Amino acid sequence: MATLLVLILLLPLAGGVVNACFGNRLPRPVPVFIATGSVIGSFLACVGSVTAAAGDGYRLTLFTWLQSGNFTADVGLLFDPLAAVMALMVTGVASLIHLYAAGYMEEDPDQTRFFALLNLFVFAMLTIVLADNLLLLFLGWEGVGFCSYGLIGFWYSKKENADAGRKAFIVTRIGDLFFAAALLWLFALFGTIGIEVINGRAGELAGTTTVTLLALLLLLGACGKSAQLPLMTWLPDAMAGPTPVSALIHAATMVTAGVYLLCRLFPLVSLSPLAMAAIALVGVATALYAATCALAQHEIKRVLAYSTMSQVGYMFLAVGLGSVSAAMFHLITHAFFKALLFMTAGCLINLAGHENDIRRMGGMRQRSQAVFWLFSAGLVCLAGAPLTSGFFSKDLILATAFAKGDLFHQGLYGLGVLTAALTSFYCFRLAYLVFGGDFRGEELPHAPHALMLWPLLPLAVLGLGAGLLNLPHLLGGHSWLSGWLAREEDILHLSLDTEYLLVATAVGVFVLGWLAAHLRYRRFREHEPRGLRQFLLQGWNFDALFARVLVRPFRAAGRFCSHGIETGVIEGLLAGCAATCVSWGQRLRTLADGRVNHYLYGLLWGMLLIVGWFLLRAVVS
Amino acid sequence: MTLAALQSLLPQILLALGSTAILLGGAWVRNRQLWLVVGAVIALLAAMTAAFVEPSQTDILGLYGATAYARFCTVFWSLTVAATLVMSSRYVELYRFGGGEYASLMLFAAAGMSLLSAATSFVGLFLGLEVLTLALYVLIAFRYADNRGAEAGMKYLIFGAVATAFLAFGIGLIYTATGTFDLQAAAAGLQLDSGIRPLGLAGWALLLVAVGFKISLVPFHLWTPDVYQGAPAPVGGLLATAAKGSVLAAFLPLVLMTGGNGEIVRILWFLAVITMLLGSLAALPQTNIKRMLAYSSVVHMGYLLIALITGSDAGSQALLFYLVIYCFATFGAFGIVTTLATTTNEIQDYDELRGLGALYPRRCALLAVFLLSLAGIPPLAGFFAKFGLFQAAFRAGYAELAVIGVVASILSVYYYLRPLIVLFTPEERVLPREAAGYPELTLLFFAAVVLILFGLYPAPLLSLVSVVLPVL
Amino acid sequence: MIVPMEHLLVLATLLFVLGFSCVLVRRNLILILIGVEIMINAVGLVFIGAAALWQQVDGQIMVLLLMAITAAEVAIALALVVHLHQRKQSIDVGLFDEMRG
Amino acid sequence: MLATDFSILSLLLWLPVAGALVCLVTGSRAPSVPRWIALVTAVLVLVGALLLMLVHDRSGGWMLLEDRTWIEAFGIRYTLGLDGISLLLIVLTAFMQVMAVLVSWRQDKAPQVFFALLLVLETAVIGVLLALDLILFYLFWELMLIPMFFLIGIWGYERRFYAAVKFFLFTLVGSLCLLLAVIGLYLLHGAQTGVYTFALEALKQTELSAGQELLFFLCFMAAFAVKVPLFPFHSWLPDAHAEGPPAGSVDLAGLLLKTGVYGMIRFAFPLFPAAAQKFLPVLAVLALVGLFYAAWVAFSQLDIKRIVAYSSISHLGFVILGLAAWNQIAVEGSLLLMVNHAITTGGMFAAIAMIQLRTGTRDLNQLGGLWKSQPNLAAFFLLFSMASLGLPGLANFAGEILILIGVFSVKPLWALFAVGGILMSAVYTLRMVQGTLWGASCEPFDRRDLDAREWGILIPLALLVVLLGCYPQPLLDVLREPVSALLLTGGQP
Repeated sequence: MATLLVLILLLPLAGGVVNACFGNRLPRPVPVFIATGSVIGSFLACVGSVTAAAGDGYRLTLFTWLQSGNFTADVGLLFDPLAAVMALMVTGVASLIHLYAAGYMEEDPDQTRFFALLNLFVFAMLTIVLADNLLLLFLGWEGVGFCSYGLIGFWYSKKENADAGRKAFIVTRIGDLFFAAALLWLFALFGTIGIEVINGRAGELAGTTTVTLLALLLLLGACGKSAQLPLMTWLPDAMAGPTPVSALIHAATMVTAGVYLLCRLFPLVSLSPLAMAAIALVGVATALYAATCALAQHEIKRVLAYSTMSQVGYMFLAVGLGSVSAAMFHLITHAFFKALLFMTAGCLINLAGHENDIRRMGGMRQRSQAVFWLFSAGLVCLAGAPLTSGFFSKDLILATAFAKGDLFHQGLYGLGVLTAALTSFYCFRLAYLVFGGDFRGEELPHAPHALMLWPLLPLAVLGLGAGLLNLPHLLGGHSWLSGWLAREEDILHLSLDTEYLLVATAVGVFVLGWLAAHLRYRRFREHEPRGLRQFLLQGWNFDALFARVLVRPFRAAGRFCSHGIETGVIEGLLAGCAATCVSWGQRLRTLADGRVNHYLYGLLWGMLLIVGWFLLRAVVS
Repeated sequence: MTLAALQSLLPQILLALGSTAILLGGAWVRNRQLWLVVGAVIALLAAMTAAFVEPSQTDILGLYGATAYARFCTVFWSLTVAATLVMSSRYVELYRFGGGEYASLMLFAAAGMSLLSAATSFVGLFLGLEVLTLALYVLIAFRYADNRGAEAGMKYLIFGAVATAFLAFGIGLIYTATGTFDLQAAAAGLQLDSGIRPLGLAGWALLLVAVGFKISLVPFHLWTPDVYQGAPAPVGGLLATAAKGSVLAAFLPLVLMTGGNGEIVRILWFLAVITMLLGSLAALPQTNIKRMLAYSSVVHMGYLLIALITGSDAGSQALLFYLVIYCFATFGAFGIVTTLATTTNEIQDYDELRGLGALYPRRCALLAVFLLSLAGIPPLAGFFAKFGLFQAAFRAGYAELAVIGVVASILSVYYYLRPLIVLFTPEERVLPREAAGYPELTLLFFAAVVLILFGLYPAPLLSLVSVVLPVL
Repeated sequence: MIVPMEHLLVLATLLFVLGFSCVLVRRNLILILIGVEIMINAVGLVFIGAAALWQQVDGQIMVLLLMAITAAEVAIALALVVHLHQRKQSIDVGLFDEMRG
Repeated sequence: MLATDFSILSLLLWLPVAGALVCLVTGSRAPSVPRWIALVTAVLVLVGALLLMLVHDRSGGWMLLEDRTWIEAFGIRYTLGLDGISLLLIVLTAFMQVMAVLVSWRQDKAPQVFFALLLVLETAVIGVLLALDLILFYLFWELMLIPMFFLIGIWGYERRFYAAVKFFLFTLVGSLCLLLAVIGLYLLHGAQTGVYTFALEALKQTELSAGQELLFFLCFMAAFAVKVPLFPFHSWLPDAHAEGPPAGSVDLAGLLLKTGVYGMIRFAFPLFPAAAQKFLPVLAVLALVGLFYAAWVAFSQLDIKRIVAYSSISHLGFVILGLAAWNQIAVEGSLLLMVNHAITTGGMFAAIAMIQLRTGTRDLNQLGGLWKSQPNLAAFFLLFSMASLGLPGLANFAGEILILIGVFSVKPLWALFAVGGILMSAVYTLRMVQGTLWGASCEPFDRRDLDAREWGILIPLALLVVLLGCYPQPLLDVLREPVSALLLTGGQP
């Protein structure tokens, strides 16, 4: 079992390292085989070892990474039900995306770099999932950040792409700082950074401010990676990366790492009601914010990016409501249908002749039936069409909020429903704009590789059917996921009336959104983005705000330090000292003007000085 | 004058007679190299006599002493003169010096220096100093085809004459106050709390002025850069090393004998401070290596005053050690300038030095050793010299002088490093290569090796110096 | 001693100062040298007086020595005067200021 | 404690000087010989150091000690001692020296002198790391200046005179303060006990008043802070880096800066524990200010060598912060970060030298898109950059996190500020990577990727960067006992 577990991690790492070091020397398809094979191998290892995770889970310590004083950080794995679910999802989705990428990147001259980074990403992501201590988790945490940086800026010759990568790295790193601070604090409190020990001893902190602060720090850390308010501006820009990257990193896995972190440390986080409320609030606010932004986007991938942000907001809401299984449920279903959506979007972009803008699409159904059906499958899941997985997972979260009963949670529920309506609206807007009417662009289609279609099928099936994982009692399910995660308390026990009411609301908002989109976008109308539309398109102008509030002062501080202090004060001081010395020297030089007479005056003054001094002393004494 | 006294004065007599003999011989045989060699051999002989022939009496007519200290000084100055003569072998050909006269005057100067350091009475001191000065008047103006040589000679002459008058007046006043020429007695007379004390002090004041001129303390230093610049490079080397050193060596027992007289120490303290600081500042903007070395010699005299002020054994030891190391380094630096001289002129300005590093890598490396030693950078001997000095200053409670010395040596780094960098700056113009003679190079190499060796293991020199300290 | 030492010293000092003033203000080399001679002769006066005061011959010997040395100095100085005159047709020391700084 | 007549330490210490002499003697006739001699010597020293690493025991005391009389008149002895800390730094020195020789392999302007100076520099650094007599230490301390001065001043770029003199003067001012304090301490100790000695162990026993102790400590720190360099005494470093030759930069970053920190922990703290403890907060504040300040300045630079130079200042701020925390974890972290920083920054400078060789510029505005023409070189550059910005799993992170943890347990607020420093390093490092590797392609006149020698330089450095990031435990094991011994002598906060 240990071997299998190690293989989960080791295979993608080895694949990445081999590709990074020797990829360019290997004949063309070999790096792709290595990359894809290693991830599929990892998935198989994951499947093979999943039984070990049942119950308490399985622990494995490989070696000591850092040990100093009373601080120890092992490279150790904790394979518990939560990790197992996540690992399965990550490796599974990653395998499919690798296959897709093999087709997508076929003609790219630099594909070894791509696959090396992608493999390393999978390794880093799995490290987050499996780490048994926070430092190792942090390694993965930063590792995914780096891979995301490298992959967003993969087509580096365009400066914007590289800049988007840098933005993603830096913004997520702001969140990482808070995580790091939490890590330091936790070690100072507990003398260990083992996740299990911390969770086990978290109760000691119950009711203190410390735990609230810790939870808030963790929340901020999670916000960075998961693109939640206020650290969300990087995600739309990150769409500059190749589509498989968007699918894997910025939809299915990395952005959900924040949710995973909060779930992983849930016993700690849940001790603070205040922090829980904050998490829920951040979640729902982001969900609403992103949904509104998605309404106005032009680029297909940006729509999806905002929808991702929005859906992750739901997951945060779930965590904030205290329902780990709801969060994980939505995380998994979302991973399936969002990966599907991104990859079909990639196919659509190819079909539209490498055109991103949905205003230049339309009538895409004529270009490929298969893509139409696959994209629609994803969209209905996202929009929360009844009986799709998205419906169940989203509904579970909203129901949980509703079930809490108090005014605050009712409010959250209300906002959640509003977001759901918006989601449905922009999903169908997308559908109408992409498939409705006639093709509005000029480019010729570029048929997607077969490898870009087949991996989508399982995802579509999973997306539509994953609702079965945690089917509520109402529909004859047994909430399997909650059981597996040992979170029976997450299972809702609502009266039938309430359940029906909630389901009806959900269906109602879905239909409402559809109808609205149908009315508005059945026929394409070009609009100049202005006013509110422009505001939403720019993501509520947060970029400009941050540029003004953070980036500009930062640059100004840099200029101040470098020009003001460094060259002005310090160099100036030094130059001043030097100049003073030299000017004194010059002054002394003028004394020695070559005239003997003047030299003799020097002698005279010296003599007067000495004689005068002696006479003075002689007289005084 | 007894035979024993003559025997005890043998080194000085050798030098003086040798000088005269060469002057005579030079009238018939116009071979420069020959007379240089003869002169160097005589100086060496004198040095060996001083070192190995035990004098039969230590007090000679109450004028001179043949103590270990005096013998050490004689040896060292004679060797310096011998080295200077060897150093000049190419230089005298280049500027067609009268070989006999040159060597003869050098030996004469050596005799003067050796008498000066050996003096036990004011008469002896005066005589030694004048012998030295008279020889230097001529040597400085030796390049008669050169305006600058004449100018330097004139400047030195006027200052020297005035200083002689000051010295003589000072001696006269002290004699009037104490009634003796004996250094020890005169110094003791100063302690008396008598009515003529002001007279004695005034005499000391004038004496200090004269000494200040000879070792070029600020504000009596103004002649130094001009004279060093105009004098022939080997003579400049002698001026900066032995000529100053011998005066200082004569001054050391004098100050010790006053037993740390408060007034003298205080005025010396003041002179040391302004010499170190103003000398360093004045050296900073120099763009002529000989002027820079002149100011450097000014600053180093300031350092040496620190040791003088301490008035302790440790101080004297530090002073002698420093003096020896300083002489090696300064001699070397002037030696390099000597070897770089061309038929038309000496290479002095930094502009002309540019790019010579590639042309003469060895000599420039040696120059680096000398200048870095002067700057007191380990592992060169200059470091231990400074170390001993500061240490002695600390021990005697003059920490402030040590601190000022440190400030001055920080400034000094700039002006020592500047020519070095200039030397190694790449230069497009094609320069004719002037070969240096092997004797000169060997000598310079030897000086550099000495600086490095004493920098790594100064113990032998330290113990030698502690043996020859002046006994009161 | 007929003349009091104090008087002698005052006279000598006056002479010395006069000589030094001559050195300071004159620019003609010959006159400067004359000034130096005056200074040195003032010193000779001090030595003579002191020798009389202390009833010793040492002071007088010193005067002889002083005179001999002065003679040598003057010889060299005059040679230099000739040399300088040859170079610049002048013995104004102010003209010799090629080296400075 | 093992006192031997057979002087392994002296052998190791003087071997480079012997090599330097051979370089000088042989070099004038055959210009290609000196580099081989330098390489062989450097490798021999490295092998020697590694052998010592193998045989060393992990106790806190001196593994090897050599003590001879030297200058009895002043009570100066030739005392060398090796413990875990100095051993580790010597191995680092020897390794970086091999890299420096390789980096400057194509040096064709007076190669014999160049390599001789490099080797003398190595002796000086090893001497600093071994000396236990204060004057001996000072001697080596100053000896470091001369070769470095000439390396910058002769083989540097346009403003080399300015840079070299600035370097020399800055460090000299500091070290003369040190010298004065050493003399003062020596005389005080002599006056108290009658034994005039410069031996470290003896001088530790000197009884000092609080004022004296603080004064001496500050003088010592002046020398070390300039060398580290601690804000605001850092102004010489960027110039020295920017104007110095590649090997000079590698040696500066890899060797010279370390000696400052070493001096603090070997001399300043143990000699004056009480003053040191009082001074720690000041040190921490300076370190923190420097950490941010240097990062901000780095952010505004255009010359990539200057960026790396300022990043060095920033990282060394981290190291000093760790020292200021003065506990086991933080100090171990500091020493580890020092080693890691040397390797990372050495790698950066080596890579920058190769970039400059190909493009003829170090200006961010002119560089760009290097990945296209030189993917391998670019990959190494990226790796070192990532290590430098503290990516976990690569070298610098291990040290940084230990420092943060150690500091947090003493002064949480300092640690929280320092965490912000991690972000700063990301900001300026990514800016540099952005301008160098990505974006529109500049046209290097030499489009060749790495050659065999360059692979030979970068691979070991890269391997170490990864290895020390993933498994730094061996180094920490070496440091454990010496550091705890150090903490005992250095006083308790």
